[in-house]
Amino acid sequence: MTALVALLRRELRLAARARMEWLMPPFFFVVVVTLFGLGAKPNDPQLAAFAPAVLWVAALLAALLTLERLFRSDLEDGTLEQMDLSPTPLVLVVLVKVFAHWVFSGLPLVLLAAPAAAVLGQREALDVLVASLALGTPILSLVGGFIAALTVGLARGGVLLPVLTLPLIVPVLVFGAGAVRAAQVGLDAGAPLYFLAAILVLCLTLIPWAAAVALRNAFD
Amino acid sequence: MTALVALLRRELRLAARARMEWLMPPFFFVVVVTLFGLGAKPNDPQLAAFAPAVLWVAALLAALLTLERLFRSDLEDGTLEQMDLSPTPLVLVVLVKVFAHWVFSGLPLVLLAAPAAAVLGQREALDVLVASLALGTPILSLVGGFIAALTVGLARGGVLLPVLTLPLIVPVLVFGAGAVRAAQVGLDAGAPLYFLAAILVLCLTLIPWAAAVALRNAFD
Amino acid sequence: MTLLRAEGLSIYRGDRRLLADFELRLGAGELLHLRGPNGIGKTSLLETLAGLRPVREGHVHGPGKAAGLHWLGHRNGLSLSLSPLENLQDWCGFNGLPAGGVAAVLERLGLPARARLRACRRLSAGQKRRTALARLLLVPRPLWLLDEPLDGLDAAGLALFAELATAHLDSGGAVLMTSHQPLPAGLAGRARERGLGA
Amino acid sequence: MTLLRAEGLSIYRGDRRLLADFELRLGAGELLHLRGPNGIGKTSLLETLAGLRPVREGHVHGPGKAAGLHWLGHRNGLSLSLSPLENLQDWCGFNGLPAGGVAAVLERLGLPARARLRACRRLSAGQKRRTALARLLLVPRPLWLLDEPLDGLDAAGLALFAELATAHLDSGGAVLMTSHQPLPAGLAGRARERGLGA
Amino acid sequence: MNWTWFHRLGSPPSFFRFAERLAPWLGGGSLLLLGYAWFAGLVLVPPDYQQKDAFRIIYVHVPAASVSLSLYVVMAVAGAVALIWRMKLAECVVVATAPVGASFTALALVTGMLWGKPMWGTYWVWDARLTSELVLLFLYLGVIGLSQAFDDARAAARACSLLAVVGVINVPIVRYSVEWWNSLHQGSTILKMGKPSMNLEMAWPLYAALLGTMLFCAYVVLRRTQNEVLRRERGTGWVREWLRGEPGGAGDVR
Ligand code: HEM
Ligand SMILES: Nc1ncnc2c1ncn2[C@@H]1O[C@H](COP(=O)(O)OP(=O)(O)OP(=O)(O)O)[C@@H](O)[C@H]1O
Ligand SMILES: Nc1ncnc2c1ncn2[C@@H]1O[C@H](COP(=O)(O)OP(=O)(O)OP(=O)(O)O)[C@@H](O)[C@H]1O
Ligand SMILES: [Mg+2]
Ligand SMILES: [Mg+2]
Repeated sequence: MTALVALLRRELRLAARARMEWLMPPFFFVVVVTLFGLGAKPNDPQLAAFAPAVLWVAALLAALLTLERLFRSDLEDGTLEQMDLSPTPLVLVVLVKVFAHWVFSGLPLVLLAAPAAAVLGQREALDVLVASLALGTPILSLVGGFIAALTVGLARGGVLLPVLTLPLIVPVLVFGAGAVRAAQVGLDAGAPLYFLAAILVLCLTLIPWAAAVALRNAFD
Repeated sequence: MTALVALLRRELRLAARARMEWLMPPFFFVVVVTLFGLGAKPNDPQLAAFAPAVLWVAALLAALLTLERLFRSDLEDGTLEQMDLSPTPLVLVVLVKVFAHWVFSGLPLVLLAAPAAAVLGQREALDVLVASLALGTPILSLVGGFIAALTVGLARGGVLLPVLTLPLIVPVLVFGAGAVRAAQVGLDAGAPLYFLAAILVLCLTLIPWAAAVALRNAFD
Repeated sequence: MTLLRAEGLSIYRGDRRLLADFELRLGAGELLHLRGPNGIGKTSLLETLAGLRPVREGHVHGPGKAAGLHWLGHRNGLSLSLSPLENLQDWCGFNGLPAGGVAAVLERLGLPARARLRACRRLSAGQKRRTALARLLLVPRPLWLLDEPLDGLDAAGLALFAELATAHLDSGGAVLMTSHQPLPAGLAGRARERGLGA
Repeated sequence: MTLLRAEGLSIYRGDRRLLADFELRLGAGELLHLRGPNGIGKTSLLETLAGLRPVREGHVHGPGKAAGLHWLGHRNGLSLSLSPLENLQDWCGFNGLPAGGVAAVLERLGLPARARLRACRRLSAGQKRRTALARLLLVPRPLWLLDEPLDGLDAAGLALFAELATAHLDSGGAVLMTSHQPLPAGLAGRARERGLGA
Repeated sequence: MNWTWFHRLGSPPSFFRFAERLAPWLGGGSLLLLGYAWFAGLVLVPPDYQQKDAFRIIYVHVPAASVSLSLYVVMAVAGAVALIWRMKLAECVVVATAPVGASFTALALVTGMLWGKPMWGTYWVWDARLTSELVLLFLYLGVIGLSQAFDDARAAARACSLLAVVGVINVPIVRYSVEWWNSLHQGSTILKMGKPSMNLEMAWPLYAALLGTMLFCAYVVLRRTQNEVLRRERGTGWVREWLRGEPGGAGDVR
């Protein structure tokens, strides 16, 4: 318990030291939205139809931006060794780091989603949009964290990172955006949302373990 | 001269260490397009209208992803000290690094833009698209390089400047995508392109010096 | 009683074997000083004994992970953008220890008050090393595995280290350390040397 | 003749003054061994003399940047994902030197052939240090500024360093170095000690 | 039950001998089946009344597609075994399977696209099944890239295994995408058990092609695994033995 608090405090401190961390995702998000808003003719109804896709892609890419730094510095300065040798299971470390990553990359997007969608002219189904993002972005952080752990040992694993992450999280995007579009055209968005929730639970239970194994693998 | 060659070779080597670095940008295209296509309805003609936006987002992401590593590792392992003490001016080092960054993030996108746009169903104004990317991506690398130099140096507290600099990128994207959009609907794309060219020249002349100063700061 | 025992241990790096069936036993109150040329495999060996690397051949009987030993590698295990105080508090945190004693310990290790609050990036080499060594005092653990702990320590630092190690040995602890420079006067007497390779 | 002269030099870190009007003159064939407790300011001083930090007060008359001196800091200045060979070749490159001699120099510094082609990330601490020291042989420069060059070197490494430094001094060069451990036998005779602070 | 067979098979030398004996059968079987399937499928079977000859792609497409899925499952299972029992052989299987799977996935994509032109009037649509199959390809490529990126073979294999295991979620998505989303792609009919919705004259060659392709994959994977084992175990006694025993001594592979 104290361990958990300590780990969390550490992550937040570190993030607070390196401002870029939490600046990048929202910035990216804003840029993407601006671009797509500009891509369409002024208040083109079509744009509303694309809004969910735009926001989802933005969320997904924003998650990628800060992923590489997730474990690297801790591995290189030897902190990870110390954590591995401590009684706190590595799984917990992973969980906390992923959570912190979500707080700085995913959460802001969830909060920004509704206004952004409005900017893009989407009026209805905003609730579904927010819900889908709230369920989806943690999955992005989890899966991304796993891949980050997998590639942290590599000279420039940063390059492999997106290649490996994106395929894994495409299904999430499919369901997320799908749910919103369904709601927009008046269909029931329940099913895809439940499915997202299911994936989230699945990832939460499995991925931290996988990531911990991957990290230990990186020591070699 | 030899110095320049050596620096360049070094960058390329470092990139080559990650075997897949060079196939990253095409991958981004495929993925961003895939995701976007997925989010949208299957083969919706409207996709074409968004092609420029999609491609510019891919370009931005490709640029941002590798930005963080631009100077950090060289600073932390002390290579930058050695470079600073060598007869080669630091400005040259910055230029080469930024150039390498562009070669791996920007150039491939420029080359792939036309086919990718075609895949998205954009038929007209491909030339403008390519031109805008050719002018825009170097700006992304330059501004990005400056930000990287700043943040690596002002590890403590230097939040303001990045915040001020990041927005520099937005107009570039807006003009870039805007030009294409204009051409698509038959307007004249000349003005925005000239504007891009102007920004590029400006960045090329100013930024390397600024970045070099920022880097020397980083030693303290 | 023995705190650490290795039997028929082989150490691999990549697919190269550095050490073949290596035997070791370390009892309470013993200080073993590992020596050997650069690149012979001291660090790799220590990492394996600490449980940071999988044991491919042979056996290691020791406290193993989870709070049985103190590990100090070439790398200090300090986040450069956090201060010594913060770093050690966090360390206590994820080791489930109260973080109260940190300031006192840093005092004991002679880290100037100002330096304790400065980001580790802005500490001198020796100050970083001292901070890393502070862990040894934060919680008593029977076995110390130290890789080049004397790196970057000044004369006072060496004396201090000798003092700490002696106290630890007297209280029935054991130390396994590598060092290219000779051990400080206080310790040399109690150390058993073990040479690797040529 | 003097290769390096400092007059009324003050060293600041942050807004704290570490050294106040510091005087120094180093002539050809001289070896000056800087000593002092951790955190007194040795590294900062060396960095200032090397020209890596701006001189805030006082004057430094030396070869200054641009190829007048060899600098070796706490950090080795090696890219971890490049091999020693590549690292040194690149160093020659941006110093405008032919890269032919690198292999021979690494040989001279006793880096095993296999290790020369391995990414520096996968070298032992001492092997990295040796690679960094190799620069001293790649091109002769009158002034060497070395910060803890002996860190992580084994016995053979120390002897080797003594040899190189002696040769350098005999050929009219000068060395200003810090080291917490005593200098190797060969050098101790020729060294002039200079203590900082307490 | 007793696991001795498992462990025996797990030991490289005995696996190697076992594979040596098994491989020819797989190879031969696949040759016969594929020979029949393609001759029948491309020559004997009359053209479809609406698709003309286009439908014949089915004899390549469907086998390739279904194999692309089953190979991934094989890889994932091997990966799980490698992680849980730290079994060298399983690691080799993972590394050996990825490229084969990638090739067949690519084949399924290409043949599918070629078929798509006449059927749907376009080579590509961003349709759930098509996209998820593309994702499958990326996963295979990811495993290959990862295996390249490490310099320690075992670390590489463990990393690949992890990725393979986690990536397996994509398989059901590919398989059932046609049911979950309204897809241009037709649903499972042939591969569904029960009576096929396709006349037997057309069906038999297809079944033969399916079985033949599977045998072929089994053959290739087995051989690739053998090579991987040899590469890993080079320098050990039994490999030297084997190399010497080899007629014509394809000796110094090292
Ligand atoms: C790039 C485009 C395509 C891709 C990626 C693709 C992929 C697949 C996949 C993954 C399967 C499932 C195999 C299994 O369930 O084991 C499949 C089966 C099949 N595909 Fe395609 N396909 C494509 C285009 C087409 C086209 C254009 C047709 C013709 C209309 C077609 C006809 C079939 C048939 C008949 C099956 C067997 C379905 C069954 O009965 O199970 N495919 N394809
Ligand atoms: N990841 C790796 N892959 C292959 N070889 C490696 C790897 N890491 C280290 N080595 C090699 O293993 C050997 C042992 O390294 P190790 O760090 O254990 O030596 P050491 O005894 O600690 O040397 P030093 O006294 O310099 O610290 C070295 O020759 C090194 O080159
Ligand atoms: N960026 C910085 N800002 C403020 N103070 C700093 C900074 N960097 C170092 N210091 C302080 O300056 C002092 C001198 O540091 P320096 O590295 O020069 O000491 P040193 O003599 O080399 O010590 P050591 O023997 O441990 O290497 C130390 O007290 C350190 O805490
Ligand atoms: Mg070592
Ligand atoms: Mg120092």
